Amino acid sequence: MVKFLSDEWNNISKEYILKKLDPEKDLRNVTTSLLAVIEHVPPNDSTMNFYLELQDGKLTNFIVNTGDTHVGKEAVFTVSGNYGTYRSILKGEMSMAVALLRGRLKLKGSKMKALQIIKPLDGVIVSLKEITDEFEE
Amino acid sequence: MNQNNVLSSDKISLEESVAIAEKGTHCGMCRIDFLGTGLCPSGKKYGYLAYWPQGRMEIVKHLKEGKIKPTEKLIEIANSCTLCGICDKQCNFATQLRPEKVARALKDYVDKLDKSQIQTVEEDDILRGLREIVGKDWATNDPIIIASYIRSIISPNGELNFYIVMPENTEQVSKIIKFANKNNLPFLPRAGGTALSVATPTVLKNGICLEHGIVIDLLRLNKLEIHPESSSATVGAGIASFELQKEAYKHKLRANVAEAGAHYCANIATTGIVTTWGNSYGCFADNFIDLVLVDNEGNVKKHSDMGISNPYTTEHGFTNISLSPSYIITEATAKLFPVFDDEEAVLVPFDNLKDAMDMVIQLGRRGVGLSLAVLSYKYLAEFICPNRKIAKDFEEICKNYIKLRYVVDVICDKNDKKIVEEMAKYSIDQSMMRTLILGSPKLASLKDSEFMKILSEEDDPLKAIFAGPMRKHFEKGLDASPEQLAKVYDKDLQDFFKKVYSKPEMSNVVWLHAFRILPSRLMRQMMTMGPGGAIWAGDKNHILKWVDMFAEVGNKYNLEHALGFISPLDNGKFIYIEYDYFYDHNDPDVANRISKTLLETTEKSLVMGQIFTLINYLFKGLYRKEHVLYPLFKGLTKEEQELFREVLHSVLGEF
Amino acid sequence: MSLEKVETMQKISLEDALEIAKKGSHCGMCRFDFLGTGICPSGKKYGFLAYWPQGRMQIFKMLMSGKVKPSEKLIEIANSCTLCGICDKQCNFATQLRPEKVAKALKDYTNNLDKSEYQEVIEDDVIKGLREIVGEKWATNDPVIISSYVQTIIHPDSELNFYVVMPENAEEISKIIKFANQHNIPFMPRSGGTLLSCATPTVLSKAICLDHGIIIDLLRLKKLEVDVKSCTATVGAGITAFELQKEAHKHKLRANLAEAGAHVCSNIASTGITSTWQNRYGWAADNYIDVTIVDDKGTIRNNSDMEIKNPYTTERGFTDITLSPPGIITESTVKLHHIADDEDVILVPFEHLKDALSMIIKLAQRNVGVSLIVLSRKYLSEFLCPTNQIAKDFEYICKNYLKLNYVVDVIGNKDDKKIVEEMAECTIDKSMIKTLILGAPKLASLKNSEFLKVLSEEKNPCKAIFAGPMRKHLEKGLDASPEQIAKVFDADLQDFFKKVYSRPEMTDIIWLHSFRILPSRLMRQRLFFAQAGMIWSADQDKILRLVDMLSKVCDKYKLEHMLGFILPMDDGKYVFFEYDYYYNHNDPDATKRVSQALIETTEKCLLMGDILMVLNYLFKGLYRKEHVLYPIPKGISDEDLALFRELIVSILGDEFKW
Amino acid sequence: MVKFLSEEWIEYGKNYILEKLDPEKDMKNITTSLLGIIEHVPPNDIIMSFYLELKDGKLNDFKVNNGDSFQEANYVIKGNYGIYKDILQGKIGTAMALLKNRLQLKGSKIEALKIIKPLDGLIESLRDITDEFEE
Repeated sequence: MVKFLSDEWNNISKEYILKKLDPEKDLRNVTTSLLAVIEHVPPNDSTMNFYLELQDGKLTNFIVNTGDTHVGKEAVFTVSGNYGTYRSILKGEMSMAVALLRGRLKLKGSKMKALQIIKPLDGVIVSLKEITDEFEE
Repeated sequence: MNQNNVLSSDKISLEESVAIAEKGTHCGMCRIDFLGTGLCPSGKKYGYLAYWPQGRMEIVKHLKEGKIKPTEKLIEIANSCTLCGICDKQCNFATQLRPEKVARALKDYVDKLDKSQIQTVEEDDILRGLREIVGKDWATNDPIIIASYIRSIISPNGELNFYIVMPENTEQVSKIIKFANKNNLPFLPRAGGTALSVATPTVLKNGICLEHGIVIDLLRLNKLEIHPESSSATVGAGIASFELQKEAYKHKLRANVAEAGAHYCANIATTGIVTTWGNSYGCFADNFIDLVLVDNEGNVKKHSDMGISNPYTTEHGFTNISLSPSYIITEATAKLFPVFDDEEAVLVPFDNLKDAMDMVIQLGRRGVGLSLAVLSYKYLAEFICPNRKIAKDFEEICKNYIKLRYVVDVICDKNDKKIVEEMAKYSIDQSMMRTLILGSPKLASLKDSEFMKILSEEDDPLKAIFAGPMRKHFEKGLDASPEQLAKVYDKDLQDFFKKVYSKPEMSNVVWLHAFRILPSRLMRQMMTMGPGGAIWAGDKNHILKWVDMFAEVGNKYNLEHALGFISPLDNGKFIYIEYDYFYDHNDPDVANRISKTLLETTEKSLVMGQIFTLINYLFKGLYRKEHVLYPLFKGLTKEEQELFREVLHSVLGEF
Repeated sequence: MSLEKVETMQKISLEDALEIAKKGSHCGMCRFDFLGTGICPSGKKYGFLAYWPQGRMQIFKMLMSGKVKPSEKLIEIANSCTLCGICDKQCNFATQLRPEKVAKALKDYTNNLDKSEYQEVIEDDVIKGLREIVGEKWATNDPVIISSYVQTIIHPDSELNFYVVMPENAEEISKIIKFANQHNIPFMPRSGGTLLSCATPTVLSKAICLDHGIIIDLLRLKKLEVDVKSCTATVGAGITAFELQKEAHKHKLRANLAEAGAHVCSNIASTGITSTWQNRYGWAADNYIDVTIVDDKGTIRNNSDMEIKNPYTTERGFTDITLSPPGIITESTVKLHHIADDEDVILVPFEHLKDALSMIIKLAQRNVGVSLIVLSRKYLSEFLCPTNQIAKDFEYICKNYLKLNYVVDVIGNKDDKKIVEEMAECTIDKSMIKTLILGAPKLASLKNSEFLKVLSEEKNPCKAIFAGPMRKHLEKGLDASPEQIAKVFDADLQDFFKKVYSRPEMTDIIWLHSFRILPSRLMRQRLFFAQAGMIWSADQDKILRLVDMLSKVCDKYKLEHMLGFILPMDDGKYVFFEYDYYYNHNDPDATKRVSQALIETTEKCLLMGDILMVLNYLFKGLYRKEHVLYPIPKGISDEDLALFRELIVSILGDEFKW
Repeated sequence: MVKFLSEEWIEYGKNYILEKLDPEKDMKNITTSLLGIIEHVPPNDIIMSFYLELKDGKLNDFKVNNGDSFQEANYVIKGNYGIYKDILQGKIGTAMALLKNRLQLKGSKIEALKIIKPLDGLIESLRDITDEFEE
């Protein structure tokens, strides 16, 4: 169990998703990419992001970064919200969909598209949930 | 028909043709098929203004004055005219001119030319670039073609260093603009061109004409789809009001449109469409569901896009003046409104403005009627009468004999008609209007008759003829018929006009309000400048003062002038007023006085307050009326007045 | 008066008080002065919901269920009640409850507590920060105060880890939001709270309530200025519909408003203001000239600003669901409308919806009338009748004797009235409505009378009774008077209600349409959930099919249900419909069934097409109606339906299965 | 005579204003700053800008920048090279360019227009010294 956005977190989640999520069953062979921007990250109120790329349901890229852009890659869609929101999502207090519909997460890109892969993404979130237990307070 | 050919084949010199051409007012009625004659075949085929009757008239003027030299295109332009006579019919209805004679003279002139006199036109890099975007046929730098755009986007004085391009769709417009910016060339879209032609003789000329660069003629964007289920229409920038209305009517729907020749999209951009239907159909952004436009950077945007910056608001205050649009509307999704089976027209005559205004504002506030307006007897006469002479006599009769100064003009369903009739002592119904339209020549001829003298001695002459005992005699006396009316036209056109006036719609006031083919008559052989704007309707004396002000200034510069029309807006919270000055656009002195009048009335209006003047109106049409008309305008302070003058002077030069 | 005092001084058992409290429907009618009684002095002074009758009832429930422990504030809350009796009068008019008894019980309960039972509340950094922004008094983390917000923004099951803050202006709100983001704390504004209280018992609860964090109670934004010249009013977020209407009417102007207790600004944001006036006065962005909004970054902007992102458009399509407003509207400049001197009202009774519908749409297209609506007999009864029982009997009579199932309800000027009269076979005029309001109890009592049996044999009972020979008898028989109707209220309140019903406006149907104090009666002592939407009106059979479908689904889930109303909008191009399910919000099984009906009907509507469901227009009231209503929604495909279900599951959680 | 936006141009401009323009009469003692952004500068289609600052009618600062990092100013006008050229060649007035949307304005139009006149004076002076443009 590791700390959200730490290097271990990044590595372990990668392995976890590759191991535990079946590209077809869980991830429906989707090809997409998501840039998640995390604002107001304690303690220094910094901004971070992670970039996540799926090809035919296989995880091809998953990187944690600082700042609000991911160098090089254009994500199919971008969600941004504050650290607290991501915490609630990873703690399972709120689903990603609700966060979107309530404006806690802001979406760049088509809502339609985003919601179409919400299910597979939930899968990813769940696995992240499994391995994340520590947050900045 | 053959008589027609005989006449039109009478030779006339270039000089004579110029005399006709100079009376042309660029009303653009020769570019829409409003009489069922079909369209000018060459214009339809070649597109550029030069190939339309209006364009040929402009060209001969500049050939004559030597501003332009013949080119190969000139030969094509002259020969493309088939002498079919359509333009004579259309132009006669509106302005009683014979453009075909001009075309004929141009043919003769071209035939006499020898090759050596014909200059060749080089294709430069800019033109090459434009042609890559729209194709070879649809971009040109030919001076003759360029000259045809003078007075309707190009100022008469100044060189002709322009390019004309006719894009086919939004993407091409976008490419053209990006290309223009990259090459640091200014550009300006042209649609119907009437707004431009009205301003050109005046001081506004430099303000609104394109000084050099690329004229983007939008005529080819002629997409037109009606969506009955959502009662809306998709309208391209090349579609004229008349064409949209015609299509809408096929589905028992009506669009809120400007004069027949005005292009719908351009009209949204310029004034948000000012009509007598505005109180119930809306104004500014009310008119459309969505717009597609290209901005000055060449970006394509829709009003329904979420990413763009607020497209519905504009800066507030009198300094917010725009003399050209910061965008080109290439396509609009227009709202359409139901046409009811029981629609009728009812006109209530008045001898003073105050009472007429009271009534129209009350109707506006109570939401009675679809089309609401106060018309001056001047408008009524010009609209109804087939030519100026008859209109003048008709006016005099209204003024001196029957004391008809204003009419409250209402189009509505049966229920609303009852309401109006109960409010009015008496009214003019649709059949009487038909009688007046077809009988106007006869009526005019009664100018000095006994009948009129007797009538004028009645204490209420209007009542006597419209609702009283004399109505029968009156109707009989006028013997209103297409035959009678046709007599006022040139011999060779009488058969045609007999047929035209036999069509029910030509004497159907409701149809005429919807299709608006009559306003072009205001400009017959002369120009009209109609300042005005929207004024808060809460203070009637304030409104009357405003109208008086226009009259005083008009007298000061001894101009022919009259109130045009008054229509309520925004549930009667505002009314729109157009006040008209009439003048000969070929006379620089009067044009100069018009300019002064325009500036003076605008300044006085701004000082009075609660007025949103025409100058502020310009190019605000795609915003929410709530952001344009509110908060109400306060009167200018001394300091602001100074500022206003400074601005205008640095824009328009000293006055 | 003396009688009244005695009544209220009598002790009341905690159990009895709890019974009353449970029936509270959070209608918020106790927070503004709609009967001329003045308003609850403690609520007015302390602001927080806890100090209003509604809040005390909620707190009492929470204390009894042990969900919250007493705190110092509880004493202040209990003692701040002066037992003036205003709440009993207001609540009786709306829902026939006696909140004062609960307040009394709360006093007794607190006085019997011993100091040791009070929990201590510590001021943490967050509350410190908030107090720096709004001042000591206007931010709290006291659990008792927080508990008063349960069911109107807090889900009953969630812990009470909240803060409540009452800012005074947009600047403070901006600071609060920036502060919240800084500390990663979620926040949500609260105005009238009725919308939330309707959704809370249902499946939507978790999605729409605030899970934890800062409740921004907007009650203190009280700006209210009418500008007669431009026919507009500047309205702060704390102003209720009733308060604005009252101010507007002083100038012979009218605002387009929701129910009396709804706050104007939040109502614009949530549903764009649905009213019987909307065909004439407009919907969504039509309602306002400008609004001031604080966005979720804490930035303050106006819709008239040029440099902001397009504030008038939204995504379309069935997936575009929004469960929170695009920002907090702190102030709006709304349009007001002239009131004609000759305004009158006219009701046209119908047996069949089909006929009522075609009439209302025709009127709307031709712009006849200012207020247009088809009311079901259910609504008519609930509105007119002082108590639930009388309403039930009244409805029974409409249904079984009068064949009066729907009325086309029109307000317009005298010209409009003539037009309607010419279209209608028989009509109910203003004086007859007054008779029905004051005579409702008597009429109800005739339920099984000979008179009605005879009447029901008439070919057209409505005509006979409202326009025909029997009208006189009816008017005489009902002996409609303030005295009569006052009799149905508790003995100690009868004098008061006699005075109330003697006031002309209380029986003036036009006034009642403008001020909308009656809809609160729909919620008396139980809740209802309204399935609602807008349907393209050109295909009237489809509208009938829709209503049919809605009722079938409700039967399937054994719910009490009835069409509420249908009203035209957008020049009659659309009609807005509300279909209501009535249920006991304290019964979990019933709420479950309501939830299922809600989802099932939503799905069926999406499949039908031409319908914009409440789920899809919620929180879109700020946009131009042209961008919300058009293009007209098409029926969705089966893949789309699957997607929609996934979406619903991820919103509502897995406990919701098909 | 010099080239638009060149070093010399700035120098000439400065001197001209200091010598020829009276802070009170011509510049109305105004205190303001103006950023002019010039797009599509030939030959390489680059962006340039000039920043001009007046204090009590006296020229305080006047400089030219390359690229799109801009200085804060009371108001900002933006347009392509061609329109600036037209203005400096006297083909079109500054106010006209604004009203025709050839120059886009950021900031209050009122404020901008208030100093149009003195600004014209400045343009006038620059006009006399500028004769060379990129083509």
